Amino acid sequence: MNFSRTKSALLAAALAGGIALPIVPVLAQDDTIKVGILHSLSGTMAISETTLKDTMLFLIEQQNAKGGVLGKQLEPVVVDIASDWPLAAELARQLIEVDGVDAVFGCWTSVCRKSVLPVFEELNSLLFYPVQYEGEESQRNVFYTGASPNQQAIPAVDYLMNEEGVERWVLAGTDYVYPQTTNKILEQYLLDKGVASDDIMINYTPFGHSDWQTIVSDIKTFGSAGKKTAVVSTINGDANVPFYRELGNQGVMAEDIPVVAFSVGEEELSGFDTTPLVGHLAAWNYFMSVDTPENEAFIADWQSFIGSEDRVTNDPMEAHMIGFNLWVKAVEAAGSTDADAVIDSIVGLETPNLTGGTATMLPNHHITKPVLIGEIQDDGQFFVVWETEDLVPGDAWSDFLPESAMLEADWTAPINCGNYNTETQTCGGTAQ
Amino acid sequence: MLTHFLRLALLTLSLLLPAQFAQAQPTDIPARIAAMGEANLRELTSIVTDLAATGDPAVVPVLTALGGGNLYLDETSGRIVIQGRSAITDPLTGEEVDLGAGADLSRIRVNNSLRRDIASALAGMTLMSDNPATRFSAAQGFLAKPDPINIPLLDEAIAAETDSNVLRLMQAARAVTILSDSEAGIEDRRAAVPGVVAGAGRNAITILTGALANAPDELRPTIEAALAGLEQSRAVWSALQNVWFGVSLGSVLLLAAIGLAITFGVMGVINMAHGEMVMLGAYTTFLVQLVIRQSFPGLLDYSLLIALPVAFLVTGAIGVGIERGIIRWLYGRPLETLLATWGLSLILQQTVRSIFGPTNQMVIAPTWMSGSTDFFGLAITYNRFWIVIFALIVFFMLLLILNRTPLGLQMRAVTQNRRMASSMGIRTPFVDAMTFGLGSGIAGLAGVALTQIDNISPNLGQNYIIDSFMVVVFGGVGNLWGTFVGALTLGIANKFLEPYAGAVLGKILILVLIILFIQRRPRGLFALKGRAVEQ
Amino acid sequence: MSKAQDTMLYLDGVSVAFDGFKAINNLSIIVRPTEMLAIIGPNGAGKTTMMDIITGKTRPDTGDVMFDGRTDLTRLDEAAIANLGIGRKFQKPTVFESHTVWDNLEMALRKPRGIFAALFYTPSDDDIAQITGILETVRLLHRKDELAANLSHGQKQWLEIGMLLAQDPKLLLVDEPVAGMTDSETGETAKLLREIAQTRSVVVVEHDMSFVRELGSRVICLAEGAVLAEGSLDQVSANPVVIERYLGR
Amino acid sequence: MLTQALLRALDKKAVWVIGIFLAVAILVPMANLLIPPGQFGHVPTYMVSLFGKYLSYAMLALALDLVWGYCGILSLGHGAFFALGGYAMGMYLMRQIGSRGVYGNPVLPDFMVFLNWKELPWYWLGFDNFWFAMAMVVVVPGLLAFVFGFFAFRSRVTGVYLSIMTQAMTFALLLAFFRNDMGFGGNNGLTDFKDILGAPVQAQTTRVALFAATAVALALSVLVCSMIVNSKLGKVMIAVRDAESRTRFIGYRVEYVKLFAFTVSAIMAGIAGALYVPQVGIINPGEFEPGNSIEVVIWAAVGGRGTLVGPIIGAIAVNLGKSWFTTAFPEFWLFALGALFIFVTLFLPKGIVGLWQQIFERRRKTPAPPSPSQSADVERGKDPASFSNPQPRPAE
Repeated sequence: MNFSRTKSALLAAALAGGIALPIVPVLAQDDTIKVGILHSLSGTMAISETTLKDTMLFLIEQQNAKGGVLGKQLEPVVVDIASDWPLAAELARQLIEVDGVDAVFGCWTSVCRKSVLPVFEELNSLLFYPVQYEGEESQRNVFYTGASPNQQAIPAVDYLMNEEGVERWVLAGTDYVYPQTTNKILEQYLLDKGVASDDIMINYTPFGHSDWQTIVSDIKTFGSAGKKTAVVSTINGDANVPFYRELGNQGVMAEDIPVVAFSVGEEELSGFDTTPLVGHLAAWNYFMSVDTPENEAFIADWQSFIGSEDRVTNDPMEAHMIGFNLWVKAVEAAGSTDADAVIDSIVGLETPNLTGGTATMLPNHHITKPVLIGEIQDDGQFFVVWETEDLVPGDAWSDFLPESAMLEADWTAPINCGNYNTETQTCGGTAQ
Repeated sequence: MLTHFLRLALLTLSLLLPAQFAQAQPTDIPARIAAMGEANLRELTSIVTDLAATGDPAVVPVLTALGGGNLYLDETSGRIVIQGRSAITDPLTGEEVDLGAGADLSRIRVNNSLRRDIASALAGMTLMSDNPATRFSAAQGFLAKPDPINIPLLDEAIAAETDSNVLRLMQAARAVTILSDSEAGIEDRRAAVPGVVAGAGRNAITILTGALANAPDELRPTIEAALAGLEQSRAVWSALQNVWFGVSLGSVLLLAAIGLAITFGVMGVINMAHGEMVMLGAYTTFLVQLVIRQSFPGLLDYSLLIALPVAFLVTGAIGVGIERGIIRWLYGRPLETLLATWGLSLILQQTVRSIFGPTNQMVIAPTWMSGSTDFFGLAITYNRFWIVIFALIVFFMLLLILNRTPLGLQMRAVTQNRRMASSMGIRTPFVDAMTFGLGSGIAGLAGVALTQIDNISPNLGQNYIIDSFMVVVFGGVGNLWGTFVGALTLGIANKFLEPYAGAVLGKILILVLIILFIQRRPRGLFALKGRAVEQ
Repeated sequence: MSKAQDTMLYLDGVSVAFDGFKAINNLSIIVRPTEMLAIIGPNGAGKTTMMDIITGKTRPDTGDVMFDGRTDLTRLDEAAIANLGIGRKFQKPTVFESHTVWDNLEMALRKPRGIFAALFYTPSDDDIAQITGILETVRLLHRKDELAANLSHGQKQWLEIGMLLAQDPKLLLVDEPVAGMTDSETGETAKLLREIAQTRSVVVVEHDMSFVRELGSRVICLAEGAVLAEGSLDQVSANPVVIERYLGR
Repeated sequence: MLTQALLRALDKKAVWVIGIFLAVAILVPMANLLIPPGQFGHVPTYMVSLFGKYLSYAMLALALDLVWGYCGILSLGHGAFFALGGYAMGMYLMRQIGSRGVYGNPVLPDFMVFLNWKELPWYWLGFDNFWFAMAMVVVVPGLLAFVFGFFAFRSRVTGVYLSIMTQAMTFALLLAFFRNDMGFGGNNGLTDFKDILGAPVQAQTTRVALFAATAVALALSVLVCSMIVNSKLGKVMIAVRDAESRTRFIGYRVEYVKLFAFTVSAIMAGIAGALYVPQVGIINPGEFEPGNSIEVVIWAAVGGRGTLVGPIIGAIAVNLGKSWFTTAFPEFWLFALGALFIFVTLFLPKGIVGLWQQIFERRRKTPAPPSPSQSADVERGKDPASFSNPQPRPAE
């Protein structure tokens, strides 16, 4: 026993040492530009993120076909963060330090972004984050190509108010930071619009909540107060299928109580039969059904790349496309992949989006987007029933939260600050 | 005949907005329909109002098709056609049309508000239809958009109505109309209130509260009284509703757990891959339906029934494979079966993920499982209803197998005293394999049912594994009745906690309660007694 | 209570039933200090269950179980009863197989059983002497550093008896001590038990009649959870009912 | 008394393991700080924190092995103790951010600010003090384990039942910490730490220091464990594992023995968690995932349960593999992990260490730890002492 202890102890040391040596960081070779892809390919988030990994591979392949960047080919480095956020931080560090990537495209959840954020800050690299999120953040090394609340939630609520004449609101969401913040913003916004506070019902459910009977019947009861009622849903991916099923089965028709969702896109709808859902709404900055030549081409190329006619496209994919193109432009402009150079050159650059407009990188590292409201069709697609006349600039700090109303983000000289207080004219927060 | 004209006249009046369409002539119906092709939503709305205004029954099919999203424009020929189940027909004549090759159909899309207009427009025209279902929906249309002008129309319809359900709804519609008509006499309006309460069902409260808002003071007490009554009965029913929710949640838990009650409860294998068996069952259903949808669309409604045996066999076979391949080496090491099966579950998940992709798959709900029925104020959704029934069937079948069949006898023999059983000439390895196969097969059946309420994704199983274990442990390992009672208890408790504590806290409370309960009764609700358990 | 006076073990009207089956049925037994009592009886007579009741593993439904004239055993759990000074040897030898013979005894040795007492325990010379002594008595000194798992069946029996001695109990309950022993070993065991009975009370459950005879103690024959006959072995084995129900013709 | 116990712990060759980790605690930092990058032998900071993480995992696995390998309690909830320790540390680090948060609120963490919390909830008070926080790192997991264990062991919840209950415990905590209203940052957890004891968390020196601290802590836990398992109490623990009720019959209070082991182990897990958080820079409810706790069991099983070095080897090996696979074959690493679990349980019941013994010590007659099937007999209720036990036992 004892002897074995010694031996195995030595073994342990040998093991540790032996493995430690070979893993010495290799500096990026000069012949390729490495691009990190940081998405969950397993675990709970794989359902949404795997497609984004493929999208990046697709975009990189296209770019290489066009001759790469700065005359060099792009080399994707894929890692699986397995829906495990500390692992995400570890892998981000590994991508930058060991694999020497010049930019990383990745993350879906806020927690993923939050966990890798310090790494990018410390190692001064670039992260392009493609998903709509709660805002309240602007970081020098991160580019937010998804929608911030003012590019999705607010316009959607406006639509319901004006077009559908909604007076009574159910804010239903999964209990995590994006719905919490979005609902806080919406609640404030509605109150400002003169909605009585007892005409607002807020409800949170756990991740992957599958038994919606009680909540749906509560919604029906809430909706039976004689006022036009609508549900604003920030329910996260997996929980949506059972939610909509229950809606359909309990006979909540879009004509009576429309549901507008911020996290339900073509990808999620491909999961089930949408016939009972026809007429329910979603707010995005892109729909697969948008009828523009750019979009047509994008879909065609994507489907041929992935080798399936029935694979859909969705908003985060467009966000990745925009982010990628902006990065390429910025690198070309800066003539180098150096993070600081790119950060300086990328602000103000423009690239066409897939809905016929142009996406501009703003000083707060968010982009301009159109806002589209679509109604679910029985073929799992959306029919655009409303869209903003012009592009909406992404706002990092919501004007409807007391603490962040006076905050601005501007990463250009002279301010160069992610949380610039417009009242005290100082960088760094409100409570000074 | 006269009444018919009268009705048309009234209708035309009723739908005269905006006024410039007053002179709508039947003749330009085709033109208007043709115009739909290129119309945007606003134009479309006016065209619909317009067509409705003609009051010509001929436009009914067009509007119906438009509302149902079956109205198409053939880009090449510029014709508007109706895409029926079997054939493409002309919207007006209803004859089949052959667009020939090169036809390029694009749907004419509508939005919610337009759908509402169409519904109300159609209501007027289909109130006299021969099909009770159509009349029913028509009456609903009136219920939704009460308008005094329609009262004579309603009266006539009521006089002619034979179907009691439809009649009740029509009377409700009439009552609502009177109630909401400010010109009508107070007495009539007061008299109308009971009609609303009687006929409008769950909507009554909505309607009355609406009416209350702009009711004259002398009317208020009546309405308020009626409302109070409704609220009261609703309180009672909501309790019952909770019980029903609880039962249906419980039956889902039961389905998920009952397979485990075999593999874990009876065999003592801590089967962490149980959830994946459920998941595989769901995917089998998906595949079965895929085949059916492509090859025998006629059977689509029965695809679930067909999937049941298939899923049972597939997962059962996999179960036998697992038992032969892994479990049998681990008998007597229950805690190690946990580790092995956990690894197995990872592999199964990843396998499914790499075959079908990580995204959800679609299983269409058969018509007999979609929608809900109003069982005295209890909203009972069909899918839940059938799942409850199904859970009960599975449970009692299982009881039967275990208690009435030779296999069941042998299973109990082996689990109670392996050595004795084998010395009595029972082929224990065979029985083990069969038992595990049975457990897995039942998990597969659960998977089939779950396709109707949950995602079909590689993670499906994980959402149920912990709950399943809780149910089995709470009910008492090795006792099917324990699992049964346990599942229903947890389901109902959960549903009664949810309204007060909220979904998340409710679940937490349940878990804590289980933990405490196990302290009191370390062997669960129905603990096995005697020495048999010790082997 | 008075009846319990100056008895080592006192069972009165004890009954226990498992799911209706009466394993012990109104059983009354008395064991006096430094007395040896042999209990015989057919399988299922309730011998082992009786021991379970005494050692606190099974709670009787009715009846008194008094130890040393004053302590009510039905209120205590196994550990407490063991610490009172009741040692039990099991039907099938139960030693800690992954421990050495020595460690088995060291654990059994009568010492404070508390957590920290055990954590900081270091054997004193006195303890070592005591253990060595016991090892000699049970003839295992030469194998003291081997895993108990590697002992023969008979040796395990003796090791367990040794553990009993180490516990230094007032009352020993010995269940089939000579099962699977050679005749000579059996003889040794009988001798050993008789020695022990000089200073302590011993209750032996055994089927082996020759062994019981060697013990030469008072004998009780149990059947269906009740006393069938009592007295010297000859008296008991002469009892027609016993012959009928147990010994057979 | 204590000294004797210490000596007993040390004279067993555990001293080697301890020595190695103390050496690592000194050498690796030197290799990182003194040897310039690029030169042979330089250990990049990245590797340092990576291995720091592994060592804290190793400590967790060791803690689990103390209860599982030695006392036969298969806890599937040790991730919870780890996470609680981590949260205690995380709360301290959050308070250290002070007014450097995005809103510059001197007291409230950012997530509270934008969720419109007005003042700090009471259970956050005091965490600005390092020593208080460290006390909580020990107290919170310890207390939870003590209370949970006290009831569970007293009412003799054993085997599978206990394992499932521990799962329920960690699952309930998972759901609880996901709730934003709990005030622990919900799904996002606690992150964006600035500095610890005044030193910036990201700085190379801090990372190296944290690594050293973890290595030392691990060495100490090995010392403590070896002290316990080599004492008479350790022998009693093994006795409990192999023949629980027999141990009762020689007068030991099994429930207290278990409770002691469980609590000590939970405290170790908590400390491991506290060391883990500053090195990975985030703590979120994901750590409570029942799956994580099961993985810890796997580490111990892979390395070899019932030994002190086994779980350490297992934890490091499995996590190295994980890091490597997730980069090398992202699609397939789950297959590998799953296959590993099955392989180990089927073919390496005694883990790597057991294999080691089989290979190198077949000839030497060294007492080997009991084969699982032996102890399994006990799990199966064949523990002879319980033959006539009318109390129903789980149908294991």
